[in-house]
Amino acid sequence: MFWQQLVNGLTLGSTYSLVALGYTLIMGVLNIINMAHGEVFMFGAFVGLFLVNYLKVNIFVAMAGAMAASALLGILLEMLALRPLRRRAVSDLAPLISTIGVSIFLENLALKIFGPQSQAFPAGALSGVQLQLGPIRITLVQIVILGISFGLMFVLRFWLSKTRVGKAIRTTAESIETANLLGINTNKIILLTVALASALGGIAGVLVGLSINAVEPTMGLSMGLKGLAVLILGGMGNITGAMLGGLILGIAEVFTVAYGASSYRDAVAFGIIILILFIRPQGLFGKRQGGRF
Amino acid sequence: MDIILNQYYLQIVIFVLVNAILGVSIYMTLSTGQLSLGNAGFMSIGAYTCAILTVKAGFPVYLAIPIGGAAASFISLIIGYPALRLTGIYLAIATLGFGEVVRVIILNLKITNGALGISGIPTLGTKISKMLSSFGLSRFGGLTAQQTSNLLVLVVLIFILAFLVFFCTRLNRSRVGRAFASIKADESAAEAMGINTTYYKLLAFALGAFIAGMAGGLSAHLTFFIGPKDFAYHRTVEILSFAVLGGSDLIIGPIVGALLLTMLPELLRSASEYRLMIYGALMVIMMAFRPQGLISKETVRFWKRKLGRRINQ
Amino acid sequence: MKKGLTKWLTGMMIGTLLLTTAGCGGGSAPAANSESEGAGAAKIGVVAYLSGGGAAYGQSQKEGLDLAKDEINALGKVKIDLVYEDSRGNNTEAINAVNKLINKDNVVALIGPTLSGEMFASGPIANQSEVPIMGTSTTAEGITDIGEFVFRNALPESSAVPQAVKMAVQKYNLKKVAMMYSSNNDWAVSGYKTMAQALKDNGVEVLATETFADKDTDFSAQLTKISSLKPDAIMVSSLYQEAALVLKKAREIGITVPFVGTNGFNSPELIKIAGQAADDAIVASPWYPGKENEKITKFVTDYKAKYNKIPDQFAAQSYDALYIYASALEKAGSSTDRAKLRDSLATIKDFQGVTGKFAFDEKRNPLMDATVLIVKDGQFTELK
Amino acid sequence: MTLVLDQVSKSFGGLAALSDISFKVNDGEIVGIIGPNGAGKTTLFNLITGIFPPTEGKISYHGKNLLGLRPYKVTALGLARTFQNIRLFGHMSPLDNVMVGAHCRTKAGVWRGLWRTPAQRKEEKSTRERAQALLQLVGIENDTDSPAGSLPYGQQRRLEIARALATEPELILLDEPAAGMNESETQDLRLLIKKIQMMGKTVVLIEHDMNLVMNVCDRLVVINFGQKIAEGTPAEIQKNPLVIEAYLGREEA
Repeated sequence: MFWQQLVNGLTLGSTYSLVALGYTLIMGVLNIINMAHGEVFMFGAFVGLFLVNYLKVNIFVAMAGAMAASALLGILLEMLALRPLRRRAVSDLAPLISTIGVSIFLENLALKIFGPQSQAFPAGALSGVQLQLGPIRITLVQIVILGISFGLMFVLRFWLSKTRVGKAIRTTAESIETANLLGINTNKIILLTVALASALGGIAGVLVGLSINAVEPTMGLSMGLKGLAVLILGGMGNITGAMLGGLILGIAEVFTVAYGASSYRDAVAFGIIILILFIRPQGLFGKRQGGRF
Repeated sequence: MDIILNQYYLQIVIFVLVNAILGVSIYMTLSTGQLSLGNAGFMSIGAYTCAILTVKAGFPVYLAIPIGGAAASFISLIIGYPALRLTGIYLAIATLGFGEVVRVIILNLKITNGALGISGIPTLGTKISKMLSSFGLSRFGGLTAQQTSNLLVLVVLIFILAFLVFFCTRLNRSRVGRAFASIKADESAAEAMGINTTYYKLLAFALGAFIAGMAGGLSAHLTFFIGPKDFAYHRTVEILSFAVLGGSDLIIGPIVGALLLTMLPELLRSASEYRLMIYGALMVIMMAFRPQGLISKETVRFWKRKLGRRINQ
Repeated sequence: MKKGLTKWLTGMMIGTLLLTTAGCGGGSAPAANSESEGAGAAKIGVVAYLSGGGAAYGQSQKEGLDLAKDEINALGKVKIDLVYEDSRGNNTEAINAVNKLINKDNVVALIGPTLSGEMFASGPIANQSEVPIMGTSTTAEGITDIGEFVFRNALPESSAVPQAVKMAVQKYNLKKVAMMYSSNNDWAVSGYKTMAQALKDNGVEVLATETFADKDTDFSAQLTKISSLKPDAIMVSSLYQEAALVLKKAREIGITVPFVGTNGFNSPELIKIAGQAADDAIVASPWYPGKENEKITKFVTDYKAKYNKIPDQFAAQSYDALYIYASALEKAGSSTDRAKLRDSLATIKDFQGVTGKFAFDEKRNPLMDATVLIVKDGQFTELK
Repeated sequence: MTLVLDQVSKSFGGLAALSDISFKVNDGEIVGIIGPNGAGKTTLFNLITGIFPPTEGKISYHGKNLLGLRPYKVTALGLARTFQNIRLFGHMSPLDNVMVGAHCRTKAGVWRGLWRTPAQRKEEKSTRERAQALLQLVGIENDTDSPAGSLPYGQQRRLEIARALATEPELILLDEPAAGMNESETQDLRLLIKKIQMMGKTVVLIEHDMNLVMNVCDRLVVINFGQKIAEGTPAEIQKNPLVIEAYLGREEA
């Protein structure tokens, strides 16, 4: 039973990590918490669902389509909600409030377009197959999620550290002004980062939609708050932190249900947010922010 | 005169006033530059404490509501002390987490009746009219019982809101108000000028929680029933949108914000499914084009100068 | 300076008050008590959860009501027109909607709201204004204790669930069961309490009680824990969305025992989402589309023609509610007298609706018999 | 003995910003702290006012140990400061800025402030008058409509001094008050510093404007790369070879 619960925790955790990757990327570069990331994740799931159900497209093409659509949504988000804020010296709370507004807008837009019903991916798309490894039972989708989230982590880390664009992103992360001075077109880089983070949200949406087989407009909020907890647990803007933080939260939640009282499950994620911020604001893997002066 | 008595409009004005009081609660913490998203959590603490006292322990309403506020304020001190090392988005997210933890705790406590919530809360109106009839002035003119109780509630709420405005205006012109404003402008410089910033940030936090708790108690007695669902994430965002739309520089800002945003659903009753979309869009537009909100110091100064010039022409 | 402050303060107060009343006064001239509406048509206000997370339930109610209205008006004995207000599942908005319908649209009676919590909030207002209000899906305990004017035709859990539990215990001779319920949904919690009581009455041991929340999507932890306890059956109290996911996950990890559910199970959506996993799910409900009864088959065919989906219990119970109002209006003989309508409603006896024989008891709760259903290869069938 | 620094050093991670600094400041003196940019002068002020603790060494004021005291407690003891880059309360009026300085000298709380008790009204009046006097002292007329942030640069510098004086300090730390000031403004500043000394206060001054430092300070402490290389009267310092080398560099032998 313990091993099966551990696997449950890991699979749940990997979905959280996938969502958290998008959060961390935006936080790392723009020092902004994008509260609308949950809704981008939900839109990705719906686009994937639409492609599979109506255009009868194979699941991997649907994933690519969802990533593209979410990236586009991310670009719109950046242009309309975030860019105007950078033009004038606004408090660092403005992007938080603005993205909260975007998240409400998107949630209700989705309710209008897709309707409140929870819809499911057709049975054939990848989700049915099950493997039995000794006492543990895990579905193919969960393995794919584990694989993709770890894969994305390594690709992202490599891409950010080795490629030219990756370095440009990291300089912008240090300070937008200096990056500008060094001839980096920071607006383009920021746009690219938000698009990339949203694409990550899109693929997370399709994969999570496949594994839980219930896609509905209000799923963005709860997954968004969980992703936020992982962001803080792992350390603001730290990619490995997001990965491991997601797994830790997944396991913590599953073990709270398995061995503690299942009704306190939601308190785990929010409890972590508060504890980490009090004891170790930079999170488990983050680096210490500058002193007060 | 008939408009005033129509219960539909009376009820809306009552909800506008409760939301205005909530607007003041978020203004209070914002006056020291701290954005707290925990107001819905403090509101639920106030509402439940007050409802349990009146329904289960038979306390009189005018006693239970301040006690609800005090309970919220007490818990805000416990959560506030460690939270105050955080600033900006970190404090906002920590207080958001606090609000959700309170909701989960309320869901699981026996005394709060979990998801079933507390029903049969005596309305403020009937309580007040019962109190008044004990003084012998039970019926005014030809009004029905329903209308008298609603009018009485309206008067009580207007009085509470007026007192809060008076409280904040006086506070802003006093030593404590200056301390709040200096912390909002530059916390380290304020500390270097001899202000114990932790104490004053905690004071603002506790005052905000007290007001939110009282608003919780009041709203419990206006909707006869409270459940954990009423104080979730969306309620926090609603209170935030009052300050964002109205502006958080001046006390009148969140009040006007609460007024407009509570009226919006009634004016848009026909297109009600678009309403939340408009809320969301409104927040984005406000942040992009007028982050200081509708009413800020400049607006007041601008009108003063404009009106000033016309008066002495 | 002192004078300036008080002058400014009072000015601000009067300003806010005038602004609000003028703002909404401008909306539309309030028809206080005039008799001006259509020739004898009874205006009935409907408060339903039409947008937001649970809009699916409000919308089926609206569909049921619209279908019933057209049929009743076609019959011509009584004319009804409906005024819809969306409460978005929020207590404050339910109160505002009820107030608007009573005081601005001047309705003679009310139907709704959808959730029990909303009824607890807005019921007292209808009761104080002496307007009859009928809940079609408010199954929580104590709804009709709000007052004389509060009715409901939604079969409360206390009568449907014990029948399902008794039937399941006999058929599968259950000794040890596990329970799961959605702890943040008032409907599910009261259903759970009734189910636990029914199990105790039937002497069934409860091995474990696990909870989850509305909109949860991962149930692996709870179900793995339960499957290790090897229960004879699993009793679930939640709405069909979560119930379907629980069924799917349970079958996925190899739990084959039957499931017994509260009202939430009883919807075609359960089978649509859970698919094959919904087999062996048992629920007691007053509404069973498959029953051989020409009134029901006519309703199902008309509903399918209009909305091309099978009516769920929300649609069926709202459909019946309007017919109950129609027959009460006929007996009361006036389309605007609220008190007379209330009295004739209270005396409704052996009304034959799509949800079976129906009458109000003295506490204005419905007396209905529920049929126990079981899902067999994608269909709700009667459990004999 | 007003202020005593005893073998104070401070390092951030590996970098030693200050090492083994010891000097005394006597009552009523004006002591200048000079040294090239990045020598650690402002870090010294931050250590004295308790912004962050020194890695080693002790700082005492009137015999009282300052280590571990929060900045507002240090100010309450009578040690006020200004900042290298001006940190006024931008949106508040000049008068309010100065009145904030008087915070630790007044008592009115929420309750008294709310009901405007006679004691509170008296205290408020006296704070207002003292603040107006300080504004006159530093030569700023108070027009409440224009916020402090919109004042000309020189006036903002002097407003910060007035705000520091409002805390009724015995010792005032001025961090590059003359930075960005023209000839005549520096001249007024010199008179202002002399006036502050006449009021019986001790002044510690960080400054780059050599002719201001040389003729206003009684004693100088020279810091270079975090170490104290010289201490003495302005005359001695001008002739001290170490100081000259630190400023002008050595001729190539």
